[in-house]
Amino acid sequence: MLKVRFFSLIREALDCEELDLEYAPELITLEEVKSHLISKGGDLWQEALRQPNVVHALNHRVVEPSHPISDGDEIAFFPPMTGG
Amino acid sequence: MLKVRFFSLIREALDCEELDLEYAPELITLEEVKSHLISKGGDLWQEALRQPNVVHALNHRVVEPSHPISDGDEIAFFPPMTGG
Amino acid sequence: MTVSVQQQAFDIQAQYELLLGSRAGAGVATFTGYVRDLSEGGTVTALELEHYPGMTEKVLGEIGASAEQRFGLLGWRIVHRFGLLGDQEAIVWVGTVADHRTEAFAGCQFIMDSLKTRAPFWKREHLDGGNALWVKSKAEDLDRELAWQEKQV
Amino acid sequence: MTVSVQQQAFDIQAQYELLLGSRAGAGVATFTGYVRDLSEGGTVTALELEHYPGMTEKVLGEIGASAEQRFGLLGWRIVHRFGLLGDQEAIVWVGTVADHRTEAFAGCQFIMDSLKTRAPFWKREHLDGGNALWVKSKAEDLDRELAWQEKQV
Repeated sequence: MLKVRFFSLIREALDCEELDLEYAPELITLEEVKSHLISKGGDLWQEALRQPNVVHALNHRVVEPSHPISDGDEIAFFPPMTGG
Repeated sequence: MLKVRFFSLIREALDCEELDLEYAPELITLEEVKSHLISKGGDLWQEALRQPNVVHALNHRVVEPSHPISDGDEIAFFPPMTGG
Repeated sequence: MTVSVQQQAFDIQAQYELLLGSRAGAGVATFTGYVRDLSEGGTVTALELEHYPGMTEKVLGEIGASAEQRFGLLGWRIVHRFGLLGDQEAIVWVGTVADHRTEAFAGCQFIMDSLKTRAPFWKREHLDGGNALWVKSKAEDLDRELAWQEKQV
Repeated sequence: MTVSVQQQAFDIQAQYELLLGSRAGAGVATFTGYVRDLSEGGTVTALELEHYPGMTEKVLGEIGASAEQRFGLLGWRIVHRFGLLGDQEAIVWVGTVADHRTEAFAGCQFIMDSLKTRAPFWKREHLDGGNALWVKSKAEDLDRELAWQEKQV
């Protein structure tokens, strides 16, 4: 199982804070997870997750979309941070 | 009249905090004031005031030794500052 | 050497004392960031801070440890609020202790610059008309963060 | 926009409140310098600070005004002690308020770097053997002060 979390603008656009996704071996990297979510969610998800500045996090660490994933991972998508 | 003040190492070496000096037209710059004090004070004053890093102040402002002075001025000689 | 991510307001004096603890250093630098009504969208009635629990603490801890190593800090502390904040409330407080003032200053500034672009916080401005706008990230903040990666201090 | 040159110890929280007053700014940077037993001559039992009354206040005021103009500060405050200070007592406190953190930091650092070489204070370390040594000025402090004259921030 994968846990997928969304924050800020993306969470709002999707009206979704988090979801659980069945792990499958074809979900090799975060990129495939994103494509999978978009194929299931349609245009709204396409628009929110295909923005060029989406930040990808894996297990509480920012990574490239091409980073490989494993079963049990926590994945997150969010816009650039604006803290401080 | 000129007021002349000494601080820190120089004050200690001369055993003098301040003195009043009769103003005279030949005391054109701080350099002449220094030479005058040395000519009156001797070796001890020569050693203390001829150190290469002596700071010269005129009316609460650091100036070059060649800065002209006027009657009523306050002159000070001290080593480099070490505050903060 | 501590991070606090909290909803409640904090007292700056208490933070300063927690920073110092029993650690002595010749210099202590601090920075406090406040909510300011500087929005282009209208008058800001409140600022809302969303964050990513778990990741936030981890990233702030890594930033502090990295500053400690890079600048030889004797102590550091980062406090960051989330939730709803009113105008002029303090959002963030960073304090650093070092044997020399340049290291204390550089460490404090490094932590602030790094958390701006790396800590998972998102600001939303609530405006007096009832609208709420997500604050956009600033290119200059990213530039400052990148500059630290390039320079050796 | 105030300077205090004083013999008595100061409270950092009180200084912070005096700095803020009614002035609001997005960022506040502070620096506190402490007496530290780092002498090469032996164990320091106390630090003595001599100063030039009148000139000290004037120079510190000029440094603050110069920082205010150069970095667009909304507020600043400089507190510096003289007389006899024990180990770990605070010697100097500088606080700056600005609309952006980089200006608050730069202003605070500029004031500290400037007062090190320009404010007429002289430190003498009292050692446990009974000796007292005048602290020598540091070339690196002069370098930092000169660097501000060269760079435009």
